[in-house]
Amino acid sequence: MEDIEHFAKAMKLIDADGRRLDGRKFNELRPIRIEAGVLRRADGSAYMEWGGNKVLAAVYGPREAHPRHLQDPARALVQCRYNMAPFSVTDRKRPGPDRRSVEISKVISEAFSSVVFAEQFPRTSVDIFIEVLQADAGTRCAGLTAASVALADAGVPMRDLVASCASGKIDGVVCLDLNKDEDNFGDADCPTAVVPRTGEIVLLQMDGHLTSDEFEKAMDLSIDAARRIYDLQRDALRRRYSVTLEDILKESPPVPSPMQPEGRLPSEDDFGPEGI
Amino acid sequence: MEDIEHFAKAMKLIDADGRRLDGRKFNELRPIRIEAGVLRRADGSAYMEWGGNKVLAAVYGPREAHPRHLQDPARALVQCRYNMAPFSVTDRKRPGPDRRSVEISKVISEAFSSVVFAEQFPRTSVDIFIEVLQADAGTRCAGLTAASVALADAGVPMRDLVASCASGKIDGVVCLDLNKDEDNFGDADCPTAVVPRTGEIVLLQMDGHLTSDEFEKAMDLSIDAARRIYDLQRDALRRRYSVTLEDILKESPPVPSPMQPEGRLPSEDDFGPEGI
Amino acid sequence: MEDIEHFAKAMKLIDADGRRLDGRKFNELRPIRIEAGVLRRADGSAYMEWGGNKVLAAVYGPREAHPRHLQDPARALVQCRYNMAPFSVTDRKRPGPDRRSVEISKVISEAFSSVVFAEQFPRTSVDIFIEVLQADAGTRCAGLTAASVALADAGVPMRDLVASCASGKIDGVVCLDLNKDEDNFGDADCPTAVVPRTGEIVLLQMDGHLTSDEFEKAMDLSIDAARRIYDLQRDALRRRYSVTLEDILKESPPVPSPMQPEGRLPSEDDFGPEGI
Amino acid sequence: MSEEIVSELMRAHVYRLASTGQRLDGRALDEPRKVSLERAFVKTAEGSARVKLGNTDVLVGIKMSVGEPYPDTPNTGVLSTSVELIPMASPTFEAGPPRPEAIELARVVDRGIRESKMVSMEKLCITPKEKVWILFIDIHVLDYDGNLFDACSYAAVAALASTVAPAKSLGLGDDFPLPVEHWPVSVTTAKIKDRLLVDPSLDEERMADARLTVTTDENGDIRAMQKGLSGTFSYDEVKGIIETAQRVGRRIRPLLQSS
Amino acid sequence: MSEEIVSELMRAHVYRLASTGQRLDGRALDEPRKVSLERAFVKTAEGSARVKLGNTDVLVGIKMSVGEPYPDTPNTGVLSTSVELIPMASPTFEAGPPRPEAIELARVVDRGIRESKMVSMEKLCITPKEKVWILFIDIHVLDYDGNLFDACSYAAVAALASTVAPAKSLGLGDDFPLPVEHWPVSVTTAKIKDRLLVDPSLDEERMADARLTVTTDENGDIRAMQKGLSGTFSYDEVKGIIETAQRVGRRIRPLLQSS
Amino acid sequence: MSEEIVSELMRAHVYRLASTGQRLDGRALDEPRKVSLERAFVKTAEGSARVKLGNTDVLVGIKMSVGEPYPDTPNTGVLSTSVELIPMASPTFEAGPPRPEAIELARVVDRGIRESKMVSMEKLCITPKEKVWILFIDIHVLDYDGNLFDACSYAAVAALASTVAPAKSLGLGDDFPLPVEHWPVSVTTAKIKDRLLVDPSLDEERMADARLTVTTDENGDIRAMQKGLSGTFSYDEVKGIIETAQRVGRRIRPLLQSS
Repeated sequence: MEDIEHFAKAMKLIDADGRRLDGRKFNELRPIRIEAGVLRRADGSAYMEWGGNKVLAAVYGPREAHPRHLQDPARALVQCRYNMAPFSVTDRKRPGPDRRSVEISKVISEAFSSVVFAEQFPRTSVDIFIEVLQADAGTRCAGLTAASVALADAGVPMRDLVASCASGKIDGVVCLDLNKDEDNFGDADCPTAVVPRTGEIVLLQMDGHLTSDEFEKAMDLSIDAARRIYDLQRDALRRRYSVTLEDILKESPPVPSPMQPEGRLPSEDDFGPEGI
Repeated sequence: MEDIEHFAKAMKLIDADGRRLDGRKFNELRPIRIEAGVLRRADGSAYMEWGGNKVLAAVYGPREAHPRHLQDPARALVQCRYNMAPFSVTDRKRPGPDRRSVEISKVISEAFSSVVFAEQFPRTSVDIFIEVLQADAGTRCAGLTAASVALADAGVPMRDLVASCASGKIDGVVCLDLNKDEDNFGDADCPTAVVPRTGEIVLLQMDGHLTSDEFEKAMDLSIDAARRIYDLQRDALRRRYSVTLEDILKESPPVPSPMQPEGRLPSEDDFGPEGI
Repeated sequence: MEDIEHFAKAMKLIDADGRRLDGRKFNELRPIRIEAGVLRRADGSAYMEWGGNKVLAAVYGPREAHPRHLQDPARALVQCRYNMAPFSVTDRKRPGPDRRSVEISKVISEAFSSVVFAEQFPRTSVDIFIEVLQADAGTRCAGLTAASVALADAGVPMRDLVASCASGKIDGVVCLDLNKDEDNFGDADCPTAVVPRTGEIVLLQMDGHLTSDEFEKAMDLSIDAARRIYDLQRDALRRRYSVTLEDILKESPPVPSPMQPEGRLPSEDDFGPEGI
Repeated sequence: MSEEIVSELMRAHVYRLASTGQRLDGRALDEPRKVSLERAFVKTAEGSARVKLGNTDVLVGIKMSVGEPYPDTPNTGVLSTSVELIPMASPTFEAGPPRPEAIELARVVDRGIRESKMVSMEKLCITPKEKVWILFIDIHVLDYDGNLFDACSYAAVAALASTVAPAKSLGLGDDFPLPVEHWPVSVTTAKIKDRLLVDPSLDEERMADARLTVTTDENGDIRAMQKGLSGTFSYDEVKGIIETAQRVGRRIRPLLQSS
Repeated sequence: MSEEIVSELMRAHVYRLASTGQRLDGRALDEPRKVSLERAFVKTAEGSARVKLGNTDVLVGIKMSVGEPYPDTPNTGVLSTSVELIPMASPTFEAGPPRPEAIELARVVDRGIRESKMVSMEKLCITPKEKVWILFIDIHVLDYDGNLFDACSYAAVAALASTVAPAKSLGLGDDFPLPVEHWPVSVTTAKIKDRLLVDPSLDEERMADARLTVTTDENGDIRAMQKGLSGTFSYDEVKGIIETAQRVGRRIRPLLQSS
Repeated sequence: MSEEIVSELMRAHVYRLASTGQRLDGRALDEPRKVSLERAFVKTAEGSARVKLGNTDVLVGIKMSVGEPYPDTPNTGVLSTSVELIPMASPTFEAGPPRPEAIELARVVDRGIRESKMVSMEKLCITPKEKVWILFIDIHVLDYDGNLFDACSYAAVAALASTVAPAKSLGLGDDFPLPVEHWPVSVTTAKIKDRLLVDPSLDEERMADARLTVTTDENGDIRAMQKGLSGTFSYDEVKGIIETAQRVGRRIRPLLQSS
C-alpha cells in the first residue's frame, strides 16, 4: 500500500452480500497451488501460484559462505533475496533490488533464521532466492511459503515449515488475503508468517489503520489460513517425493540418490485438486 | 564559489563606513562557539557554531584499518570524511559524497596527516568524521577546526592543534571569514589552515582573483585569526575536562576511566562568553 | 550498426564506377599507420591510425593478478579493456564502460587468449588497454590490431600476431573495411580477427543481412586484408627496434636493457610510406 | 550490527535482572528513556528537530520542493524518507550506500507517518497531475545508543510539526505550516528470552532475540507494525506489546505535540 | 563461469564419444535438445514465453511503454534487451549488476532480433521525433543447464510473437499484435578439440574450446553471428557451422511460429 | 599513489642533489620540463590538444552541446571538467569511478580555467534561463610521468583556445571560436624536505612532502591555488612559490597562446 495513495475511495470493494470483487468471502483464500522440486540446478525449489501471483523459490546450501569475512563461526547465515521480475508488475520494474525488495529480503531472512537449525552448519550460508514472476499482492507471503517448501526440498534441517498469509481491512471489514485491488484501495494490510504447529510468529508487518480488535480479527484469520496453507505445503512435498518413487519404479536403472529428479515445467495440469 | 557565477555583481557587500552586510569590519570573525566531547560513541568529538555554520566532528581510533590491504605497516592512516547533511543547504543536497566533498575530505586528511604522530600507530587508521548540519560558507574551515578539537578529545597524539580560517576579497577589499553571501558574490576565497604555534601551513586553497599583495593581506588576516581560534579551541578543551572534574566531585561513585562522560545536547545556553 | 536504424536509405554509397564515397574500391583498405612503443610507463604500446580511427594500445604484464581470488593457478589471465574517450565520437560519450565496450572487451580478451602462451605465467594477468581517441567505424579491429603490436612490444610470448579487419555489405555489394557512413547506412558488418599464418579465426561477429555466399565473399576479403595488415604490424615492430638500435649507436652511454626508450608523440611525419 | 559479540554472561545477567523487573540503567521494563527535543535546530531546513532518546541522538531535517506527483496519485504530495547511518554515530556504521538496516529503518519510520496520515498529503497538491509539494524527511543519526526506530520517528514527527512550507519564495502564496492531522508514536519492544523490554538501549538491543515496533495514533489505533530479528513472538506477546505501545505512546505524544 | 573445474578425464571421455558421433545424453552431434514452449505465462506482461531447452529454463517478458525516439532514428520504435542471470539459476551466478557474460548474452539475443528486422520498428512510431513505442525484452534465466544464447533467443522470439501492444489503455487506438515480419533462429555450436556439437549442454559447454552462435532467418540468410571463448575456428569449420545453423534453424522455426 | 615505495636512499640522493641546485634529469630547480603541444589532434572533438610535459602525455578533448543553464546562473554557459586516470597511463591507475586523486585533479584544473575567466561564459548564453552552451572538458591521461596538474591544465587551455563552437549544425548561426579572454597558467612546485622543485617528475613527486599548485593569469595575478600532500609550507615558502609560478607562467603562456 506504501507509495500509493487511495485516490479512488469511491470504489466499492465488498458488495451487499459481503462478497468481495472476486467473489470471495471475508475469510476465503485465493486459489493456491504449490509444486516442489521444479528446478534442476538448485538444491531445492518450489513453484507457487496464489491467486494472480506466480512465484518461484530456490534454495542453495548449506554451502560455504562468500565472501569469507561474512562467515559466522557459530552458525549458518540464512540469507534471502526477494526479487521481482521486470515484467511481473503492470509498470515495468527496473531490474535489480529497490528499497522495498531489500526490506522484504531482510524480514524473510529473519523469519527463516528462527526455524533453520543454523548451528549445525557453521561458516556456511543457506541461500534462499525468491523470484516473483507475476505479482498480485501478497507476494512476500507467497514467496515465503514457497521458500519454506524449497528449504524442505533441499533437505535443510528445520524445526518446521513456515506458512504465511496476510489479512487486511477493506471497506471497513477485516478480510483474509487481499488481492491487488483490495490492497491498493483497502485500509490496512498485515502480512504474517507463523510456525503453524507452535503458533510462533516469525514475520509480522502492518500498515494502514486497525483498532486493537480489528488487529486481533486479522491475526485470527491469518493464523487459521496459515494452518490450511501448511497442509498444502506438506501435500506438495508428499506429491514431489511420491512422484519420484513412481518414476524410480518405472525406469529400470535406479537414479543415484544425490541426483535431482528432472525438473519439469509446471503447467496447469500438474496441479491437483489441493487448490482452494 | 565554484559552480556558481556572479550574476548580481550590483549587490553592494561593503558600505561607505567599511562595514560588511552583517556589520563586521574587514578583519572581524563571525561569532564562534566550540564544545568538546558532545557524542558518546565516538572516541572524541566536538560541536562548533561559526556564524551560520553548525558542524559536528567525531574521531574514532587509532583503530585497526579496514580493509586490511589499505593498512600501512609504517604508520596510521589519517582519513577524513567531510559530509553535508541533505538539509544543511538551501537546495536539498542528495545524500552521499559529491565531488566537492571528496576533494575537501582529501585536503583535510592531508592537513591532519602532518600533525598526528602517525608513526606511533602502524596498521591503524585515525578516522575523522565531519558533518555539516547547517552551512553558511567556510564549512571546511569550521569542520577542520572542530575536528582538531575532536582529535584532542579522543586523545590522539598530535604535535599541536590545527586552526583554520578563510579570507577573501569582496567589493575589492580583502576581508576575513566570508559568509555565504560574501562568498557567492565576492571576488576570491582562500581557505587556510595552520599550526598556530609554528606558523606551518597545512591547508591552502584559493579561487578567484588576487594580486600578490592582496594574497599576502588575506594570509595575514587568516593567520592572525587562526591564533584567536586556537585560543577558543583550547578553551573548549579546558572547559570540557574541568566540567568532567566537577561532575566527578559532585557524583559519589567515580566514573571508571575508560567510560566517556555523558554526551550532552548542545543548547544555546551551553556556550560561554568565548564567542566572538 | 546496432542502436542505429537506417533512416536514410536513399543515400548512395557506391557510384556507377563501383567507387565508394571515399573513392575506394570494394576490396580496398583505408590508409593505415602503425607505430610501436609510443608510451613510457606501459610495458608495451602501439599507436594506430586507420582511416579516421586513432587508437592507442598498451600492455602491462605478465604481472601479479589482482584481486587474488581471480588468479588462475594454471595460466595467466588475458584481460582487455576497450574504452572510448568521451570526445572520440560525434555525440560526447559519458566516461566509463557501457554495454557495447564491455562486450568488445570480452571478445578481444578471448581473441588474445588463444595466442598468448598463458600457461607460462600462472597466477598473473596480461592486461591489454585499448583507448579509442577518435572513432570512424572499425575501432575494435583497429584496437585489436594495435594491441597485438603492443603485446609484441611488451615481449609477451605469443604464437603469432593477430590481425583484424571487418568486411560488410553496402548498397548490396560486399566491401572491405567499412567507414562510419558505410557502417551506419550499410546492410551488414562482420568484424573478423585471424592468426594470419594459420588462418585460425579468433574473433568473429556479424550483424546485418548476408547470404551464405555474401558471407564467404566478406570473409575472403577480411582474411586477405588481415595478411596485408600483418605485414604493417611487422614493419612497425621492425622500425621500432631498428630506431632503438640507431639511438643506441648515436648516444654514448648505453641504455640499460630493462629501460624503455623514450616514448614519442606520434606526428604525421613519423609515419613512413607503409600507409596504404 | 551483529559484529560485536556480547558475552553470554552479560546476556544472562540482563535476563536475570529482567526476570525481576529490573534493567541495567534502572528503568522499569515498560519505561522508555528520557526524551529531549530541540526544534528548529537547522535554519537551512523548512523544519527540523533534534531528539535525544537516552544517549541516542538523532537530527531530522525537512526540505520541501515542488515537483510532479506520481501518476497514480495525481492529487497528493510526495513524501520521501531517507536515513543516513553515518559512521560518526557508531563504529559499526560504514560510509556508502544505505544497507538493509538503514533501508528498513527509513521505511518503518516512513510507514508510521504515511499510514497514520499525520500530514494531509492531499492538501499538498498545488495543481492536480502537474505540481505538488515534495517533502523530504532526511534522518541523520549522530550518536547511536540503541532503538533508532523510535528516536528517528520522534524526530521526524517533531520536525514535520515544526515545518513551514516556503510557498512565498516560490511564488505560491503565503508560507504555511504543514497540515498536521494525526500524531503517530512509535514504541519498540525488545524480547530477551521470554522478557519484554520497552525502548531497548544498545546493550539490550545487542542481545535481543526479537523486536517489535508498533506505531499508534492519538486514538490508540494501530497504524504500522514491524517485527525484526530472528526470534519469534507468541500471539499473546504481540497483544501485550500493542497494549504497552498504546500506553507508552499516550505519555510520549504530548512531548512531540508541544511547540 | 570457469570457476568449476571440469576434469580432463571427463573432457577426454566426451571427446572420444564425439569422435564416434555420440554425446553424453544420447543426442547426435547436430541435434539440439528438446524445446518446450509455454506462451503467455505472465499476465502482467504484454507478451511472454517460457522456454525449456533441455533443462535450461528461461522466461521472457515483454513490456511496452511510450516514449521519445532516439534523435538519429526519429521514425522508429526503441528496442531494449536485458538479461538477469539471477543466482536462483546457477551456483555460479551472483546477484548484482550484469557481468560481461550477461551483457554479451543480452546483446547477442538483441542483435538477432534487431538485425533480422523480426519486428518492424518503423511501424512502432506514433509521432515522428516525439512518440514511439518502447519494447523492453526482459530475459529471466530460471535454471541454467547450458546454451543460454539459443534458449533466450527462442523465448524472446516467441514472447515478441505473442505480444499485444496495450494501445487502448494509453488512448492510442485499438490494441494490436506486434508487426512481426521475420523469424530469426539462433543456433549455437560448441567446439571441443576438433569436434563440433550443436546446442551444448552445461557439461559440454564447460569443456568447450570455442563457441559460435549463428542466427539465420526464414530464407536461411545470416543475420547475426558471435564467436566466443578462447579457442579458434578454421574457415571451413565456420562454413560448416553456418550450414548446420541453417538446417537446424529450419526445424526449430515452426515451433516458435506456432501459437 | 603511495603504493610504490621509494627508498630512503633515493630520497636522500635527490635531496643532496637539490641542495646543490641540481636534479636527476639535469634541470634547474625552477625549470619545468619541455612542453610539446599538438592541437586539433582529435577531429571528432570541437577542440583538442595533446600535451607532453616531459614524458607525461595528456590528451584533452572539448565537446560542446546545448542545454539548460543552472537556475542560479541563468545567463552563463556551463563548464564541466572530467578526468579519467585510465589504467593505460600507469600501473597504479585502476579502472572504475574516479578516485579522490582524479577528482581533485579535475577540480583544480577546472578552477584555474573558471576563476581566471579564460572563456567568457556569459557569451555562451543563447537564451537566458533556457538555452546555453555546455562545455565538456574531458581529460585523458595517456602516460603518467609526474605533475598531472600542470600537464592537464596546459592541455585544457590549449584545447579550449582551439575550440570552435558547432553552431551551424545546430541551427544557431555561424560556427565561432570560443571567446577566450584570459590565459591561466598552472605551475606546480614540490617540496622535498626544505627544497622546492618546479614541475616534479614522477620520481620527485613520489618522494615529495608537499605540493603547491598556483595558477596565475597574464597579469601575474593569482587565480587558483591548491596545496596537496601531508607536508607543510612556511608562509615565506608560499610567497616564493607564487613568485616562481608567476615567472615560469610567463614563459609557458606564449606556448599555449600560439596557434
